[in-house]
Amino acid sequence: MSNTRQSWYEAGARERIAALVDPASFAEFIGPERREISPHLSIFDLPTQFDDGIVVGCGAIGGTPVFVAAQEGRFMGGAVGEVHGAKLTGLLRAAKAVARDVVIAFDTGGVRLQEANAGEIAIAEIMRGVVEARMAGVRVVGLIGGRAGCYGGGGLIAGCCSTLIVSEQGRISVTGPEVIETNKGVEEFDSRDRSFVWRTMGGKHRTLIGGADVFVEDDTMAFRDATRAALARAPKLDGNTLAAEQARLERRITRFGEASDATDIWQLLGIDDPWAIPDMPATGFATLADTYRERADDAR
Amino acid sequence: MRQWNTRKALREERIAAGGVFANAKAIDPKHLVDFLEAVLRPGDRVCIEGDNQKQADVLARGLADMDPARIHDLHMVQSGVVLPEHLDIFDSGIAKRLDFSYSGPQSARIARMLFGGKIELGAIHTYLELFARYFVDLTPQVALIAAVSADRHGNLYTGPNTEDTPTVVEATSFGSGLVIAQVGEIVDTLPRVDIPGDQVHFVLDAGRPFYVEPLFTRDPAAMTETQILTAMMAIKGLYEPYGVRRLNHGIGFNTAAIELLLPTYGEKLGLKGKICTHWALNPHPTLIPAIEAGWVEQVHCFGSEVGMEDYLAARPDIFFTGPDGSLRSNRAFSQTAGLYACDMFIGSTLQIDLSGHSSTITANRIAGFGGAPNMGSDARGRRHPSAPWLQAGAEADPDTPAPLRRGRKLVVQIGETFGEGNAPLFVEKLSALELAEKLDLDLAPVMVYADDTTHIVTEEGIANLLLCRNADEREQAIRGVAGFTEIGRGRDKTMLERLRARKIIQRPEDLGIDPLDANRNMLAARSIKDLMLASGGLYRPPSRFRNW
Amino acid sequence: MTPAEILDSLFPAGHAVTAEIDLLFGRGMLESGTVHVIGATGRAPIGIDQAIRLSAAVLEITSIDDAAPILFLVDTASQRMSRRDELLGLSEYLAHLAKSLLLAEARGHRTIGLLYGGSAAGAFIATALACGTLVALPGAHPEVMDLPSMARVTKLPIPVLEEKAKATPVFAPGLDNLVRVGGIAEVWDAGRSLSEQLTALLATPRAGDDRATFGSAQHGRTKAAAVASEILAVAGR
Amino acid sequence: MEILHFDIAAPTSAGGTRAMALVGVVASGNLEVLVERSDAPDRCAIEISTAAHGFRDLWTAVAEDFVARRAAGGLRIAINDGGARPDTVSLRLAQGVRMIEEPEA
Repeated sequence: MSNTRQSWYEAGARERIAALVDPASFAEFIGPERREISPHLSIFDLPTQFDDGIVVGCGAIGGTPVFVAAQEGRFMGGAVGEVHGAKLTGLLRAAKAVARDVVIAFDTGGVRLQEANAGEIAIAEIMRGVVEARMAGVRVVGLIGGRAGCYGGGGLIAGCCSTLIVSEQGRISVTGPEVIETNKGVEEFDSRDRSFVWRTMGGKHRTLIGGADVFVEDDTMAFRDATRAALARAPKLDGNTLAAEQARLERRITRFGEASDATDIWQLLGIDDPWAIPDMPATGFATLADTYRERADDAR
Repeated sequence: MRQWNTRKALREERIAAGGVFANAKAIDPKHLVDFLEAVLRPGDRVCIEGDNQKQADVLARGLADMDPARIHDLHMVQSGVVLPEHLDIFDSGIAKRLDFSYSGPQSARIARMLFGGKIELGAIHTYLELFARYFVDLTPQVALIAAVSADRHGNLYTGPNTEDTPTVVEATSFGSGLVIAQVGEIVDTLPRVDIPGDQVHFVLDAGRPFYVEPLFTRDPAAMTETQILTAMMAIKGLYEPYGVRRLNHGIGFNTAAIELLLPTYGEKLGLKGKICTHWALNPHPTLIPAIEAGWVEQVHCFGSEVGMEDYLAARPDIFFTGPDGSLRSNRAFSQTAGLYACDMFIGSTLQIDLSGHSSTITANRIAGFGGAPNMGSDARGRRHPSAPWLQAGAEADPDTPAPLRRGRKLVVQIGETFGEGNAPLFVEKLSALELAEKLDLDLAPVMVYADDTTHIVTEEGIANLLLCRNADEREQAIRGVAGFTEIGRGRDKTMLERLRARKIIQRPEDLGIDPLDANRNMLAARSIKDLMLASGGLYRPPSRFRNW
Repeated sequence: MTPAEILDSLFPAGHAVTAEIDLLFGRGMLESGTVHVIGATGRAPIGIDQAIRLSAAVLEITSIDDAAPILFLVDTASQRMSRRDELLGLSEYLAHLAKSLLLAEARGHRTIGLLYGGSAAGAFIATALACGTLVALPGAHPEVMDLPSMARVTKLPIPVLEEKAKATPVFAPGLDNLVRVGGIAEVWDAGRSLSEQLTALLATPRAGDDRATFGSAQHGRTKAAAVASEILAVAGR
Repeated sequence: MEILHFDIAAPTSAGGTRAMALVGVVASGNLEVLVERSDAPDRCAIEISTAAHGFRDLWTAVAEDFVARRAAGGLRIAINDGGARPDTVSLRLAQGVRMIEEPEA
């Protein structure tokens, strides 16, 4: 009776995991009943959440065991604190140890301000965890389409993943729109111009420049299907991968370095009517993107 | 010997004086202020649009730029006090007296100016009342109106946002007043003629479209689970049992949630075709999914809504459209339709007292009435029967023999027990009463009177006031749905259970509503983008509502 | 200390390090052998143009099979905040730089970050914190989040934040706090030969990412090590 | 943070067999409700941690109304509150007891 499509953007961390994994296959590590909460938020008289804003555990996708992590973007903007970060670090270390793939559903504004130092180092530990797991042959698939986007350190972790799956809503960047505006002025970045923000940081643009690999509808089933496909790809992270990424990112600056707006880049890609891109439905866009986009493929 | 044509003679004088700054009917835009000072006289009764949505904004600017030494003490009669200029003219002394209906965005300032004595208040009206008075004792001497385009003869095309214009022009022009129109462009051939040129005396080519506010767009992304719960209760506890087919919705999130639940929850209850088929309603974007799913047969509109134009033109079976294909709205007719031809009004409010009076006045804001009291009142002149009307009448008055019994319109207030800023919906004393005392008004500005209100819906339950037999029951029924507000916590629990047994109060659990269903997945659209996609790309949301 | 003073103290036997605006590239000689040197200096922000140049250098070193360590001198601002950098995908460039450093380490090049000035936010993560070992000189001032911004977001006055910072190293900027949460392995003595201190560091083998353990030992991060280990233990079964 | 404890006599025992249910998130105007089983089928224990100080009376009213209206006996409920309004609290509590009646996902 409800809307048949379950929105990924709207879903919480637990709902996303439930949609991703095979029914009844998920087992959480250090679940909310353990009340492993942030020891730091009380300093600021802020409420804690029993899972510190991240759910980690193991489950199966299409019968294949995987580790899964999902950030809760509504709790403190999905920001990474000490416990939150350590849960993901531990999961990635386990992935390397037992050679099991990892799926991370990102939804984060980056480091949690109130425990900034702990969060910053946690990001570094997680990035190391991702890269070391990948070098050991593990796939780390990132999913981005939540309300908090994937900002700050989250954007850097995403940049270490083997495959990134995004929806239109999924924004990937380092500095958030409001922070750029505060520091550099509204002429540099108008954070209230929402269509500009999405055009610059959103899933469609990231897909077109090769910043994300797979574009999907805002639908939990679409994310699941794309995840299954990504888990079937050959894992690889070695010198050749990074040499190819180096070339890919250098080429991006050469090709688009002078562009002042995303639509300029889309035009340079050969798209006739770049201003029509934002309104395009997901399927139409994905087809168009396949023709014109830059891709990362093995250069990630 | 009495002269019987002084009014027409005065109009001729005004036309001659204005003609100095115009080429035939076309005002020289460079001399707009000179023109206005030439046609106006101190103390004139002036109507400016000034509507709920569209604004004759360039003419409003022109009025404000006049010299108060030359033109002063105007008596403004206008349905909407919306632009800052509408009040600037009172600050400068150009205007003195005000009769109006609605003052949404200026509600705080108008309150300050009333307290400060800057405005001499005639009265705050409902739309139909003010329109009625245009024809009785508030006929404008000059009307400043807004249209999309004009031709060289002064014929006007008012487009989807026709709104008040025909009413204002009818009263002014045939009442020997002067009609001045602001248009976006002057063209050779109009798409259609909404106002005949012989009723229009001057035209200003503003060179750009008039300002219009997207007032009826509610972003589904902001809808809460509590609002969804109240919407489910309204559908299951009111729309279904009364079989409400002809209705009007107010503009809150609660009613927008009802619109978005029709194709999902309503479908599950098997109500398609049985409820919500005929509407007096602005083109709410949130109604798109229900229209597309085949729920809606016909909608008549007060005005249009920004971004909905192409969608409306593509659905002429549902909406009233002209030979050019675009929507024709008309506030006076749609208000009449809402008053006489609808069986239900449901809307949100800010305060409800223990007898059931409700008001949108808060301590420092005077938002006016708009049209809600026209919809939200029992039409005593109504004579045609319908099932919901008869059923409501029978509930209120079971003893009178049916052939002599009046039916009742369902007038429903819906909201959460705590509103914005945790303000309680239920209060001991309406702020409207305090305001009336402060301003020494004869009437407190009550939006919907207690004796018109038939039901109150909150997340706590539905109170059916029709079934209450005395003031005490009524008070306890209201307390019973007032949740954890002070009013709600003062409820008598024993009495409450008795009222529940008589279905005067129905809780969500009494209606068989599962709290787990109060979930955003239940909404047929969860974002503005979903609405755009549901319309097949025909709905083009204004940029402020976009996040893609 | 200036980069030149640092390099002289590190490599008394000589070095060939050249500056490209705010970036450094080259090598120095220790008694134990060659050390590759890169640097991000001058408190400059790291944007896509800086990151891609640095990663190119790291990958070039990685392609040389000499197992020589890489020393990364760091004195930056935060990541560059601009429309252009974000439009072109700064997150990928910073991640790529970090990955390059991690790959180099996996290929047998020790990576040592030497924080001698400032660094903040994403720039800090992609440079200093992506090295296998991070050391600092006194006076270094890492800053994840500056107190004024923090005051704005938390709506707490700076003096209140400063007072709270006395009780915990977890949020306030500064070298001591970063050391206590385990982010910085050693603070060198600027009065002693940096060459000796680097040689000693290189002589100590590194065993995995021990930052959480280190942070726990100093009561700066009391939970991270235990939580990560528990998950590794449960999930690794 | 203000911590409140309630232990209320419950007329109706909770159904289902699920060990735990979690609804809501800690966000502005929202809360999370963790529902677990206890040994006392005729009691409902509720612990609230809230940053909004000074609302004990309101919480008492909401908690008592909830236990009286819903099948909450034998439950131990822990709440992290992000400043939710009473209507949201009531809804989450109702969702929590419904969720623990549901079979495991």
